[in-house]
Amino acid sequence: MANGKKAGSQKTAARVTKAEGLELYRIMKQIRVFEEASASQYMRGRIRGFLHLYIGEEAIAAGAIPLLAKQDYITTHYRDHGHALARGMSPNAAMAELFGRATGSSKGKGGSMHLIDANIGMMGGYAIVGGQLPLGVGLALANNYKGNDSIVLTFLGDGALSEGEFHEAMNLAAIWKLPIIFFCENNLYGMGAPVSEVFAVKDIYKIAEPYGIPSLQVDGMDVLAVRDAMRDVVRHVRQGNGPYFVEALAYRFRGHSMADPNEYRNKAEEEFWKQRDPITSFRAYLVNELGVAEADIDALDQEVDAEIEAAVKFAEESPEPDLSELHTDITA
Amino acid sequence: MANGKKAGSQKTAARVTKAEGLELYRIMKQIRVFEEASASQYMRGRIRGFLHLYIGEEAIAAGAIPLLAKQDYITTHYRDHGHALARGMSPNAAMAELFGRATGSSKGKGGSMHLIDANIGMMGGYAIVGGQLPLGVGLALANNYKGNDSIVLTFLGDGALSEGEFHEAMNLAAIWKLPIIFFCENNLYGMGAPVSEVFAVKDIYKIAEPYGIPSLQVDGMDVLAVRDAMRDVVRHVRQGNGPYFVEALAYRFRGHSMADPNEYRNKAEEEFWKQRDPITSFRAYLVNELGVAEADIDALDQEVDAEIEAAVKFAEESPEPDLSELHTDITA
Amino acid sequence: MPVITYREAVTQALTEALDSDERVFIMGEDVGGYGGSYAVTKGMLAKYGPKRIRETPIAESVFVGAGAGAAMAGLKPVVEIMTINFSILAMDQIVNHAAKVRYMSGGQLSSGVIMRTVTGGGAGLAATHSQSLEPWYAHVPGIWVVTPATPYDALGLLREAFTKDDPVLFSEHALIYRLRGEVPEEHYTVPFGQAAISRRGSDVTLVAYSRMVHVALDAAQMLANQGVEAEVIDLRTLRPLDMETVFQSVRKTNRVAVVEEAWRTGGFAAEIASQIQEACFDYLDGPVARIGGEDVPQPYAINLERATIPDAKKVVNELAKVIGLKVTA
Amino acid sequence: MPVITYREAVTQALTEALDSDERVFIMGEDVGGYGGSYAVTKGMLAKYGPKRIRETPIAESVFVGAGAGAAMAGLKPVVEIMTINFSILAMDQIVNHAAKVRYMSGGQLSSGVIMRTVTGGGAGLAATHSQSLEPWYAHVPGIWVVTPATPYDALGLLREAFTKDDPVLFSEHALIYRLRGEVPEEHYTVPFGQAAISRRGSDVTLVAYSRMVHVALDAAQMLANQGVEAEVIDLRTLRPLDMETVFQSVRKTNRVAVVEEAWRTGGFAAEIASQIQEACFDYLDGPVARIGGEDVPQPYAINLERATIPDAKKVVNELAKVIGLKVTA
Ligand SMILES: Cc1ncc(C[n+]2csc(CCOP(=O)(O)OP(=O)(O)O)c2C)c(N)n1
Ligand SMILES: Cc1ncc(C[n+]2csc(CCOP(=O)(O)OP(=O)(O)O)c2C)c(N)n1
Ligand SMILES: [Mg+2]
Ligand SMILES: [Mg+2]
Repeated sequence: MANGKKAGSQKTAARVTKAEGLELYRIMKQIRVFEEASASQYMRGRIRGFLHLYIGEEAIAAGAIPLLAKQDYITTHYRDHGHALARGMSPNAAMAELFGRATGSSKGKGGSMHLIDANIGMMGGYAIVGGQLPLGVGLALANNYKGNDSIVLTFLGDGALSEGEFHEAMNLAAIWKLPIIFFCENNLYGMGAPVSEVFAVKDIYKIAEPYGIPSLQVDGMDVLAVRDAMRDVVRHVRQGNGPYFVEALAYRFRGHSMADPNEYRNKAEEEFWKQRDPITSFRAYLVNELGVAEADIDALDQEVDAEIEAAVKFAEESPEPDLSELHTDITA
Repeated sequence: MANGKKAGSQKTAARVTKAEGLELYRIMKQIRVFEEASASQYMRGRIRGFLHLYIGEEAIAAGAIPLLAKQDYITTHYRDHGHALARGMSPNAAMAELFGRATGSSKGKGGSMHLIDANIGMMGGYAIVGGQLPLGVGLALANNYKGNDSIVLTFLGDGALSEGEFHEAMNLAAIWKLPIIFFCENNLYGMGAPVSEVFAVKDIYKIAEPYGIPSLQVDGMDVLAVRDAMRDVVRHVRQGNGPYFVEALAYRFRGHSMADPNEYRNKAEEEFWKQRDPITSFRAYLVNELGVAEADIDALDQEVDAEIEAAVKFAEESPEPDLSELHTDITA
Repeated sequence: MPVITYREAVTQALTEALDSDERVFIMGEDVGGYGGSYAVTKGMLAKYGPKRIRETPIAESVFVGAGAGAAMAGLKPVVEIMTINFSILAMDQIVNHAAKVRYMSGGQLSSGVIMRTVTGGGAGLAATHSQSLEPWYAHVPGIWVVTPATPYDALGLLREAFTKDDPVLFSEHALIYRLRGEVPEEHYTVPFGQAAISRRGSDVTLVAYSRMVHVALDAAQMLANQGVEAEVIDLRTLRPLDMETVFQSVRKTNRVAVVEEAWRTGGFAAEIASQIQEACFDYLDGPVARIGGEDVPQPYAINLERATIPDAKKVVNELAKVIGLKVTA
Repeated sequence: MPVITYREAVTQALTEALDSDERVFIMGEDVGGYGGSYAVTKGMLAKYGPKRIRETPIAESVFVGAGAGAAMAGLKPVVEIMTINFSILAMDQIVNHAAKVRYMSGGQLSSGVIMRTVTGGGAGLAATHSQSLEPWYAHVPGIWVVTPATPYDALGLLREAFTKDDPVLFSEHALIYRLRGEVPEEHYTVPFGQAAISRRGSDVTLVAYSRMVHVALDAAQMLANQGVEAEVIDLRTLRPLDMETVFQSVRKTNRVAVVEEAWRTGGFAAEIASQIQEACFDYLDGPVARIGGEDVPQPYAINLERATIPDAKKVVNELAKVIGLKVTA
C-alpha cells in the first residue's frame, strides 16, 4: 500500500469542539447506516440497477463538504449518496429516490447514480465517468462570471483521471482561474482496475503540477485530516486564487457495486484498510481525545438508526411516480 | 518570445557531412517550394478546401523524419505536406492529391489534410485535432505486440495539447511503455489562439513529467538541433524504453490556412521569426561551416524547382477520379 | 426591408443578446482574435471584451460542458462548436448531460446552453469535415435542433433560442453564409416547431431543411418549367418537428419527396417519410421519395464530392423514378 | 445440439479467435481481473495473459482509437466498450477515423477493429446508461453494425466479424445474456446482411433486431391466439441491411410493423419503414407501423422505465391502431 505525503492526521489536526466532533461523527454514521440499509433493500429487490456504496469513504464527505457555504455547488460521480447526505439531502428523499418513488429527490426519475437537490447546491451525481468535471467547471465559470465568491467542489474517482475530460477540465479551470476544487477520491481501484496499473502518474496529486494548479494528498480515512486540509483549500479557492486539486487516499470496503463479486482485491489489503475504518477510529478519538461519553455516541447511533429506518419506511410507503410523469420534465 | 531550454543548436550540434547537409537542405527546400506552389495553385482555384502550409517549419520534418527506419510509422495532423514529403512521398502524388486527381496518393479522395502513403509508413494526416494520437498509440501497440523494434512518430500541434485525447494517449503509451514519440510542433498558435492563453502548462515539454515520459524542448527552426535531439530520442524509444515527448519551437510564416486573413499576430513577432528562416540560416551554415559551394546549392535549388514544377504539371494533366470511385474503398 | 446575409443575421441575433442580457456570453475556439472560423463573431472581442467573448482551448468536451454547467447556474452561454464534425468530441456533454439533466433531476435543473455550429459539405474539406449530423441530434430527446435556411430564419430562430431553458443545437450551413435576404426592421422571432412554406404549389410537395431548401427551390423551378408546381416546405427545426404543415400539403399534392444532405441511410428524411406514410397513407399516389447524401465518407475530389450532395437535378430525377412524375432534369 | 447462453456464445467466439489467431487480442475496461462488466471475458486473463487480455484505463477514445490503429497495422483487436453509452466518448475515433480511413486513403489502409459493446435499457440504470444507439452507427458509412438476438447468431456473427477488414460495431443486449439456445456442433458462420425469418406467418410481418426480436415473437404469440399469423424477421445486421427478405415477406402479408428499442423519433425503424413503402407501396394494405422506445431519457422508476420500452402488448396495440388489424393485447 503506497501511502504518499499526508497533509495532516488526527494527531496533528487542529482540534474540534465536542459538538463539532459529534456532528462529523453523525454525518459519517448517517452515511454508513444509509448505505447498509440501501444494500439490504437492494438484496430484497427494492432498489434496482447498480448500487455503489460509499462505505469506507465516509471521512471524505464528512471532512470536506460541511466546510462549504450555502451557495457553493457540488458535482460528483455515481457513488454519490455520501456527498448528497453530507450536503444535507434528507435521507427520506435520498432513499425514496433509490426506491424510484415519487417522493424521491428527483421524483424517482434519476435513481441512485443521479442524486440532485438544487436547493442545497447538490448539482448532481453523474454516472458517466468524468462527465461531472466539465459541468463543475461550468458552474465555477458561472460563479466567476457573476463575480460572487462561491466555489465548486467536484469529486472524481481515481478511475476518472484517465479520461480526456479530466485533462480538459483541469486546463480550462487553470487558464481561467476558476473557483473549483477537483477532489479525487483515490480508493485505489476503478472497478477491478488498480489505479497503479492504469494511470501512469505515480503520486496522483502531482498530475496538477504542470497546470500550475496547487495540490495535496490527504488521508481519506481520517475525517480531521480531510477537514483540516480542506479548510485551507476552500479558503484559497474562495479568495479567487483559482482551482485546487486534492487527492484523498481511501478504500471502499465493498465491491464496486452490488453487482460486483469483488474477486480482484486481496484479503490482506481489504483487512488492512478495514482496520482503519474511519468511523471506528474517529469514535475512539472522540472518546479518548475529546472526552465524549460513550453513551452520548450510542445515543447518536440510535438516532441515526431510527432516522434511516424511517427513511426506508418513508420510501416503501411512497407511491411510484404517476405514469404521466413519463413526459414531464422534458421540452424538446 | 519565450524561448525555453534548448536541446542543442547548429553551433553545438554534431557536424554532418556535406552530403548529409545537402540532403537536409534539399528536403527543406522541397517542402518550401512545394508549399509555395500549392499556395499559388490554390489562388488559381485548382486546390480547394483548407490548405495549411508548412512554410517556416521545414526544419522539423527534415530534422526528425529521415532518422526513422523504413518500417517505422508516422501519424500527423492536417498540416501534413512537409511530413509526407520528408518521409519520401513523391511530390507528384502529393500535388495530384491536392488537386483531387486520380493519380494522387489517395486517388484524390483524401485531399490536402489526409496525405497517406502506406508503402512508406506515412499512415496519415488526420484533420480532427488530436485524432492522430490514439491511432499513433495503436500503431505503437502493434509494434510492441509483434515484438519488433519499429517505432511511431506522431506529430501534434500546440493546439492539440488541450484535447482530452492527448492526455488519454500519453497515459496509455506510458503505462504500456509503447514505442511512440509524441512530437509537438509548437508554433505558438492554434489558429488564432496563442498557446500561452489557452494551455496552462507554461513550459510545454513539462506536461510529460507526471506521466513519467521523458521530454525535451528543441529549437524547431534549426534542422541540426532537431536532428541531434531526435537521434537520441529515436534510439531511446527504439530500445524499448517507452514513449518520449518532444517539443519543437517554431513558427508558421503564413496564416493558419489559405483562408486565414492572419490578423491576430503582430508584425514584429512575425519578423522576428522570419529572420530565423530555417532554410536561409541552414544555407549559410552549409556555406560557412561546411564549405559547400554556393553553386552546388543553386543547382540543388533548380532541381527542386523543376521537380515541383513537374509535379504541378503532373497534377494538372492527371484525370479526375472516375465517378465509379465514389463507391469503391468502402465495404460497410 | 433591410437585406442582410445569413452570416449577418446570426451576428445580429448574437449582438442583440449580448447587448440586452448580461447573462449572455460567447465561448469557443477562435471566437476571439480570429473572429470566428466563419467570421460570425468578428469584432466582438474588441467590443465586448474577454469576459463575454471567451477564447477557449481546442477542447470541445470541456467548453461545451462548461457551457452546459454555466447554463445550469442561470447564465446564457452561447458555445460555438467550429463545425458539427467536432461536436462529436463534445457528444458526451451534449447527449449524456445537457440533454438529460432536466429529466434526471425531475425538473430541478435545466441547461439552456445554445450550441451554434456549422454544418454541411461541398467545400472541398473531405470526409471528416463535411458531415451533416443533424439526424443524430434530432434523434435525442432533450435537445432542440434548429436548421435555418434563410437570413430571416437565422435571425428569428436564434432570437427564439435565447428564450429556451434547454440545450439548442443551432446548425448553420457553411455554404449559405453569404446568402442575402430581407428581414423586417421591427422585432420578430420564429417559433420552434413551425415549418415555413417557401413556395406554394399543388402538384408535388418537397420537404427540406437547411441548405437543401434552396436545392428544393431550384428543383421546383425546373419542375415549373415543365408545368409541375411544387410546394416547398422548409422544416426550420427538426426537434420539434412540424409535420402538420407537411401533412396538409401532402393531402393536397398527393406526392412528396424529402430532401436532405445527410447520408441517406438512417437520415432524418426517413423519419419524415415514415410519418408521412403513417398519417397520409390514403392520400399518397406513390411512395414518399427520399433524396439524401450519398452513403460514403465525403470524398475530396470535386467531381466525386458533387456526386455526393443532392442537387436539383437529382431531386427531379428521383421524382420521376420513385413517384413516377413525368419530368426530366 | 449443444444449448448455450448468449453470453457463452460471445465468449466462445472470442475464445476460438484467441486460440486460432495470434493477431487477436482483447482490450477494454475491466476485461482483466474483473472478467468483463458482463462477465464475457471471465477467466481469460488467467488463460491468455496480459498481453492478449489487456486491461485499459477508463479512456474510451484512446483505447478504441488504439484498437483502430493496431488494426491498421494488421492486428485483430477486439475492444470491449463497456456499454454503448460510453461509446459516445470514443465516437470521434470510431466515426471520424476507423470508419473513414479506408476511403480517405483511397483503399491503402483499413481498420478491422471489432468493437463489442452492450446495449439497451430496462435494467434500472436510468438515462445515461440505458441507451440504444445503433441507429446512430447504422447511419455512418464505413461501419458494420451487428445486432444479434440469439446465441446462434451471437456466435455465428461474431465469428464472421473476425473475417472483416473494416470496423464492426457488435452490439450485445444486456438483458439477453442468459438467453439459451441451440448451436450446431460443427463450425458455421452467419454472414452479414442476411436477415433471418424467426417465425413464419402470412398475415402480418414484424421486423425487429436485437432484443426486440423476442418482443416481436411474444407479440406473434399473442396474435396467434387471435388467429393472426405473424412472420417475424430478425434483421441481424443493420449495416449491411437485408431488405429483400423483408420485402418478400411484406409482398406476402401486406402488413408490416417495425419494432425497435431506440427512441422512436429518428430511429432506424424509420429507415426500414421508408424503404418498405418505397419498394412495396402497391402491396401495403395500410401504413408501415413503427413501435419504438418512448422519446424521453430513460427514467429510473420501474413503472416509468417499463413504459418506455416496447413490449408485446404495445406491438399488438399499434398493429390495431396504425394498420387497423382487428386484434387486442
Ligand atoms: C465513460 C464511462 N466509462 C465507463 C463507465 C463504467 N464505470 C462505472 S464506474 C467505473 C469505475 C470508476 O472508478 P473510479 O473513478 O475510481 O470510482 P470508484 O468507483 O472507485 O469510486 C467504470 C469503469 C462509466 N460509467 N462511464
Ligand atoms: C477537434 C477539432 N477541433 C477543431 C478543429 C479546427 N481546427 C483545425 S486546425 C486548428 C488549430 C490547431 O492548431 P495547432 O494544433 O497548434 O496546429 P497548427 O495549425 O498550429 O499547426 C483548429 C482549431 C479541428 N480540426 N478539430
Ligand atoms: Mg476508484
Ligand atoms: Mg500551432
